[in-house]
Amino acid sequence: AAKDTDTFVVAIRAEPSTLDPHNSTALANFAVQRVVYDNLVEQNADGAIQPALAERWEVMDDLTVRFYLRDGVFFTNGEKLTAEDVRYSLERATKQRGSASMFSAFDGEKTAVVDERTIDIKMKYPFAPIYNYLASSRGNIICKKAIEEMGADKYARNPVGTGPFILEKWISGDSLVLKANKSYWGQKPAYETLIYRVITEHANRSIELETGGVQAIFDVSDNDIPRLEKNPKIKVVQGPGYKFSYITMNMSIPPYDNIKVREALTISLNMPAIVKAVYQGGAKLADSLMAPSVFGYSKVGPYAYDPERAKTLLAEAGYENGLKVTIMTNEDRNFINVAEIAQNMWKKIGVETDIQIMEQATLLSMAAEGKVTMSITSSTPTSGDPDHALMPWPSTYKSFLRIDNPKIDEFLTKGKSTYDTSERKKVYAEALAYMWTQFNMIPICFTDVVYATADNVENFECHPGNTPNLAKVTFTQK
Amino acid sequence: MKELVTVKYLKKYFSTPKGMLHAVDDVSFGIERGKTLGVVGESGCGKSTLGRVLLNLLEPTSGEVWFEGENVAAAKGKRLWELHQDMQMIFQDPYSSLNPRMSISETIAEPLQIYSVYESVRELDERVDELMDIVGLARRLYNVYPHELDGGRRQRVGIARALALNPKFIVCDEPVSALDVSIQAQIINLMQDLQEQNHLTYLFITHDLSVVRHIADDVLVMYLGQIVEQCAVEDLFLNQYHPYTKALLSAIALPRVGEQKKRIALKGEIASPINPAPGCRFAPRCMYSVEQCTVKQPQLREVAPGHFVACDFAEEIS
Amino acid sequence: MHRYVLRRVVMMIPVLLGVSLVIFTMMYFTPGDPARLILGDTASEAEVEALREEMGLNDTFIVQYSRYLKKAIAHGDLGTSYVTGRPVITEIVARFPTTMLLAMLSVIVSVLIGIPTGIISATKQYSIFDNMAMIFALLGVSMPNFWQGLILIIVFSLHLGWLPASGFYGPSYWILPALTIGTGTAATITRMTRSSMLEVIRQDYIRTARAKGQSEIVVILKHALKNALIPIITVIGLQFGRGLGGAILTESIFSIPGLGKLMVDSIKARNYPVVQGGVLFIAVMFSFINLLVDILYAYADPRIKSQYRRRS
Amino acid sequence: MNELRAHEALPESDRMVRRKKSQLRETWRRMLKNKASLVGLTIIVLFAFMAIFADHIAPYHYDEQKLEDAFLKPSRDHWLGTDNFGRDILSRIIYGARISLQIGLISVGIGVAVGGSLGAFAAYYGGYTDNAIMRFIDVLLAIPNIVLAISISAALGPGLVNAMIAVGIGTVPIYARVVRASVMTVKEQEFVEAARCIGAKTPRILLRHILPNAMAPIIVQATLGVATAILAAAGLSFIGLGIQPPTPEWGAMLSAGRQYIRDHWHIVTFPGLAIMLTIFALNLLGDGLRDALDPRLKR
Amino acid sequence: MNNATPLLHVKNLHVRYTTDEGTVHAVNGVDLVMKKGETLGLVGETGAGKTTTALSILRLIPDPPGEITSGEILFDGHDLVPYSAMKMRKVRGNHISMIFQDPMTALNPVLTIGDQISEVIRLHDRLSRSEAYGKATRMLELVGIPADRMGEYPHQFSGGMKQRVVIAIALVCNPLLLIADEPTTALDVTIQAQVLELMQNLRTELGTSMMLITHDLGVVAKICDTVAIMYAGEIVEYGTLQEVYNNTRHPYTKGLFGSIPKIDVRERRLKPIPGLMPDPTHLPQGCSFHPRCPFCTDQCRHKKPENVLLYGDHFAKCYYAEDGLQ
Ligand SMILES: Nc1ncnc2c1ncn2[C@@H]1O[C@H](COP(=O)(O)OP(=O)(O)OP(=O)(O)O)[C@@H](O)[C@H]1O
Ligand SMILES: Nc1ncnc2c1ncn2[C@@H]1O[C@H](COP(=O)(O)OP(=O)(O)OP(=O)(O)O)[C@@H](O)[C@H]1O
Ligand SMILES: [Mg+2]
Ligand SMILES: [Mg+2]
Repeated sequence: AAKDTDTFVVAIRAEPSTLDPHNSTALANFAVQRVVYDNLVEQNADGAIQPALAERWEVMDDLTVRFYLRDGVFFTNGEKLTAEDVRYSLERATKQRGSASMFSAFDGEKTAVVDERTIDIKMKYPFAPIYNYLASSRGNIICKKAIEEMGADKYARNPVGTGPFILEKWISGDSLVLKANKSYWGQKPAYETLIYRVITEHANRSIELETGGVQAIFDVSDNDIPRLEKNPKIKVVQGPGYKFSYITMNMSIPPYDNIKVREALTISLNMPAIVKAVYQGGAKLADSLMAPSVFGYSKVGPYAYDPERAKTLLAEAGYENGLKVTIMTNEDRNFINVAEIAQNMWKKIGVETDIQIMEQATLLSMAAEGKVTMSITSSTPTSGDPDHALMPWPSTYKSFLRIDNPKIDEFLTKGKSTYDTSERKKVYAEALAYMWTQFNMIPICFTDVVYATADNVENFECHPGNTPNLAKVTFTQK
Repeated sequence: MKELVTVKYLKKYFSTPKGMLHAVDDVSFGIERGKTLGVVGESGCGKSTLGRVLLNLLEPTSGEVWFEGENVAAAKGKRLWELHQDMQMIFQDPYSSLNPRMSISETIAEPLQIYSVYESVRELDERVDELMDIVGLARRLYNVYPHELDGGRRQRVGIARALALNPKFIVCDEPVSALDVSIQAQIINLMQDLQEQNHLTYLFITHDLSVVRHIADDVLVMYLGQIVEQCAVEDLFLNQYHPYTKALLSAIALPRVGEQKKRIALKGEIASPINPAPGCRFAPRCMYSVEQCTVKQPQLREVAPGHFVACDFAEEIS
Repeated sequence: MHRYVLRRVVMMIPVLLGVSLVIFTMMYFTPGDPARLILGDTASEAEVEALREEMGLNDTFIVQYSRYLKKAIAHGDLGTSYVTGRPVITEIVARFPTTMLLAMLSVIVSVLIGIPTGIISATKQYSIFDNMAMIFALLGVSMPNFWQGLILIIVFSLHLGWLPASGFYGPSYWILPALTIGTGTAATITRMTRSSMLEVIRQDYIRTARAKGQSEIVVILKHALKNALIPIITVIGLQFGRGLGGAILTESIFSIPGLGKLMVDSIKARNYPVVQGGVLFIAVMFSFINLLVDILYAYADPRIKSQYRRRS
Repeated sequence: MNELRAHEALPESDRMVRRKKSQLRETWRRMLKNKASLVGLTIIVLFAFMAIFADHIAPYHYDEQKLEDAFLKPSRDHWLGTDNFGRDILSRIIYGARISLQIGLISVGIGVAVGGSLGAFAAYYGGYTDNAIMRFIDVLLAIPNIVLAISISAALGPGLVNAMIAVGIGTVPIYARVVRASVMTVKEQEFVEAARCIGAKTPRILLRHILPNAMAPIIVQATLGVATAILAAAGLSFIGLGIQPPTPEWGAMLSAGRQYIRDHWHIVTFPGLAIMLTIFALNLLGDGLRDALDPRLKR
Repeated sequence: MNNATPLLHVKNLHVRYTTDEGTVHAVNGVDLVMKKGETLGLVGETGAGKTTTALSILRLIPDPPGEITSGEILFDGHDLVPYSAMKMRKVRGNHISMIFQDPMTALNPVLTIGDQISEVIRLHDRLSRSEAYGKATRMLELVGIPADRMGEYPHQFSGGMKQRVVIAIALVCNPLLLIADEPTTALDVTIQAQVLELMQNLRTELGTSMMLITHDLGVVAKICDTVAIMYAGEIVEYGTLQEVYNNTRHPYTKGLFGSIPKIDVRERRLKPIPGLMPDPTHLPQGCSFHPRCPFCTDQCRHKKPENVLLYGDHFAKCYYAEDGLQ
């Protein structure tokens, strides 16, 4: 790893599985995709939508938005970007398995090219989150010609985008090497080579940064933050993220169908203490059901810690002699820690907890079968849209939560279809306030995104979705 | 005279990766009640195999072993189990033939337990004591384990175990070869005494001709799985017909000054019993061998009354 | 000898079939649905079902297994990774050289440490050196690998700054992981060498060599070592074979893109084709190493060599 | 009638004092002479004692959390400090002995029972049985241990018992081979034939004659195997499988604490030391046993 | 070299092994004299200390546990006991060589026969590799094995042939003294005879003196000039073959003869020595044979008898040796 300012080495947590934006669901993929592809629009660090490949756009009707493309944009294989590429990308997004469910509101068939630089994007129903979704990783614009020539499997490792970097080398399991795109339409990167190294272990990422092996790391471990902050050679870049962690309860089975039990379980946890013990300053106590960085956030909590009342509630619900619950979680260390403390706190109100740790694969399958009674999980709405963030709430969601509340469904449908931003904000504020009273989940925290860089790294964007645009990074000369 | 054991055309082949191993190849003989038949031969000539096949510890490839009117070779399961009460074995190696995890008394009592000879523990104990007395084991050794004993005492344990069921016939597979001379003599004496007292019949395997001479009535000389000479023991020392027997006898060093015999030198060493060549098995080492010997297998024939030899030139040679 | 090698290679076939069957069965009965994992918790049952159908996961065990075998035997095709969509073979081949290198390095480290230490310990039985060496050997065996790896990183990378903490790009990167795996193995080899040497130097032919007037060093190195080597080769072979599939924890601690990590990740991701392909691949390697060990035996021990000659 | 008498006319002790001096005791005596194995034994006994009387000797309960007391350095109140939840590490190690030793013992038990009987059958019956069993063992052997353990524990689901099964099955090939080799040598010995000659049938021969004599290498292997099993279970915990919280298994403690290794060394160091010490002791014990059980070292 | 000095003179040699089970007094004051060109038979039962004596002469006692505690071993007038390891190496294989009991294990299984014979030549004669090889080949032929088998390994040889190779190794440097420790016990009768004959021939040819260790009185009668009978680490009777065999004085020696079944006369019973050899960790007081001795008296129980000189060089360690014990 070269130390000169021509090369920027960052350590990420996991290896991207693919760089085909429509077949990718892993956060790791998005980080690389961010610098390889562009979208029609993009979201700045505050979550505001800004022009990107589209210079401007206008809402034609409830189901149509017209986008005008920037001129003189070329793919890295030399092809010129056309409206057909955009149409192809979006239509493909509605079909491929990694993006279909997210793009289900888009009408790929009807979306039509107006001319070479104009496209009408169609929706199946009024869909307000459209811009956020287009700005998300699944909205990456790919080169139609390239993918048709290569085939999807090859394309996945040889992506052709319009972004500031071009993938040059991919060493399986180890790293991805990217070169600056000399003919990038926007602001060109200040350095030549960008290397993403895969370092799975938290501790190793920070060691690697401290020893100068890399110049920036993603996903700084909570307990490393204080130490890195003290290190004069290192800058910690911390800010609000999209990630929201919570304890789920399966509403379709007793005793969780009883709101008293749910409330008892919720208020018997001293959540501030838990968050402090587990996340050590890397997260903020959840005071709502989605992160503040998500559009439409409003503070509705937190719940007051009240074990006495919890006991009463349990007794009222008929569990005065105690209750046995099973909480299942994946191997995420933080989740396990939360579970262990919760177990301890629940014991004090007479709730015996059995903690079962299983792999994500098993957990998801069991959840789909409705066999998971309680779990700890998180959601990271990378689009920053409330519709995305509240995905587990509607009755169509059949996994961990299994809420079946028509009122919530109604709120969510309304929120989705309200184009007017301030109107929409209001809908969600109302919805969150109602949902908060239902005790359908026990919110834990909003995890910050924490990056750390060498002290000469500037303009490292603190992106809430963990996909900073590294093309903007510059270096101070020493 | 009635024979207690009659062996007819007994064969035992082992199949090995290199071919059929003729360990015992067409052997017939008889042992009279109360007598001892000595079997001598070099290492690997099939002596132990013969002993095992006789007791059907190894299933013979073919042939018959008649014991008191019953073919042991054909006996199976329960019947064979019953027969073993009358036919026992003493093993060559006093170290590996005793289970190191069983005390002396347990070892001796085991056959009695297996055949449920006694109903009460007391009777069993008494019999074990009696057996230990008979073979000359001090009673303080009752709970001792084999590794604490020397070879001679271990062999006594083996003998006591063989005697426990009051057998009529005992195969003694080189019971004294592993012992020092002074101990060897003690054991030989013991075995002779036991034979007299209990009218035992022995098949006594050894490679030591002096021991055969001392203990046996009749003798079989084996070479590569076959009998080459068979006669009364006195006869053998007076008059040998087979060149192998002659060589064997001449190889003995007498513990006496200036009385050494002229040794008959044998070429080479005992050959492999795997897929043996046709003709006389001894021919490659025999100083008298002629072409006929390598082609035709000599049959055992009576060259003098009660004296059988498997050599076509027996008379000429002697 | 050639025929023997050929026969051994042919003998691998049933073992490999067995391996594939065992691992296929195990994967089949492992809970967790790869389709569900790919699509996440927000996907609907219908979407998941469609994907399952597409991946062929809805077929019966027999159908799936025979399809797998047919493809593998007829086209040498072990399927494509669910995660990356690349052929399993490509995935494995990309990782294998690293793993092989790591295994080799750690065996070299352990042999360089283990054999000399073992020899000296044996010849100086009960001396201070022997006692120390045995204590170190025991510590080497007792130390959990991953723990040792972390400590090495902290000491050598962080505090001393001598060696890089992760990656596998060149000799300076190799040292710590090779040491981590190597010390445990070195301990085993030391102990094996010692006991094997102790056994050999009690033999008559060592006494014969001494009775010839041979010096002690030559007696040990020429007469004893070659005889003692046979069980040591077994241990080395076993360790090497294990290194191919088992250095998983070390690989993840040092962020080494090896086969072991791929295996674990694939099991977790229910990436069946990669798990099966990987295990088969490791089994083949393992069998080849066993074969190699047996051939080495023949070189170390003429008795075995002539056995082969006879058998073939 | 017999010559031995002259020499043995020693005072014949009475039968009433039948001393039962077995090989077991002989082995024991030799073990005690070996200082190293004595050290090993002492440590193991100590840990076993901890395991059994954990409730009485542990200063705190293993799950007693005091979040405000997290990450305390070793002190008078907490001899080995506290972990990230403010739990007393010493207490967790003491309770952990229970789990870790249990894992070690039971998974070895599984390995010995399954592998041992496979090996014994293979060796005793030989021929096709042997071939079939040993090819199966080859198959198991060719699958990397950890892959086997991971997939088994994934298949069976989480939990202490399943972790033990997963680790145990991984060791089956080793025991099968050791037992087979051992039974093969023993069954060639003459006393087995002698037993058949005095009418003993197969079960008796196997149980009374072959197995007791084939035990030595198995015992040694098992002692060392307990160590390996503890390590393997710790490895499983390390990748997130295995024991369920808040069970204080040492490997799980190590794995949970490893992110704090730089700032709070005591959280990982002590469980690590506990594992190391146990394995160290088991190895000493195993080596000692091997020497004590080796007949060649007698006389 | 003075003709009057004996080739080997062992004086009052004591060797013990220190083991967990106690101290094994393996050799307790052995005195032995061997003249040049003579063949001495060292006879005794298992555990009598024969091998230990032989190994002490070559200073090859495994140390630990073994240790020469006192005594002198004068070889050609020089005491070997204080020799340095270096000096001793020059003696071994060159002046004194040894053949071990079991030919099956005495050869290194991984080296060729040729290598093993030439090794000793190259150690003691200044010869080139090929010269040494040539000499080794001639030696191999001398013991009756064709030269083309030089490149083979021990396992390709039968027991008798291996023992011949061992003899070849021992004799190839023309040693003054050959110690043969039960060289034929492990062999078959007919092979035994072959090997013994070969040794005897070579010995006379090369003029080597030989110490033949055995427990077979027949073998001794066949090839030895003098005999030493060993019991519990002591030489209890020593003398010419004639004297010891025909004028046996020690009760143990008598017992040995009585134990051997006679081949020419058939006796009804053997007359073995009663009892067993004493435990070498707890030797009895007085004469170590007294517990088994039919002539034992009080004197025997308490005080060790000294050597009694009988006719010529014939000694016996028995109070009643002169009386003839009738
Ligand atoms: N179970 C077996 N399988 C294969 N070959 C065997 C078996 N038992 C014996 N043999 C072979 O049969 C031949 C005869 O063996 P046996 O043990 O009967 O000889 P022996 O005369 O008793 O020899 P020794 O004097 O050495 O005891 C030998 O070549 C031996 O290798
Ligand atoms: N390395 C050793 N350690 C301990 N004791 C030993 C050792 N070698 C020999 N002894 C003991 O020393 C005594 C004499 O042994 P030695 O080998 O000299 O007897 P031997 O006369 O050669 O017997 P054999 O006829 O069995 O070869 C025996 O009691 C023996 O157990
Ligand atoms: Mg035999
Ligand atoms: Mg000896």
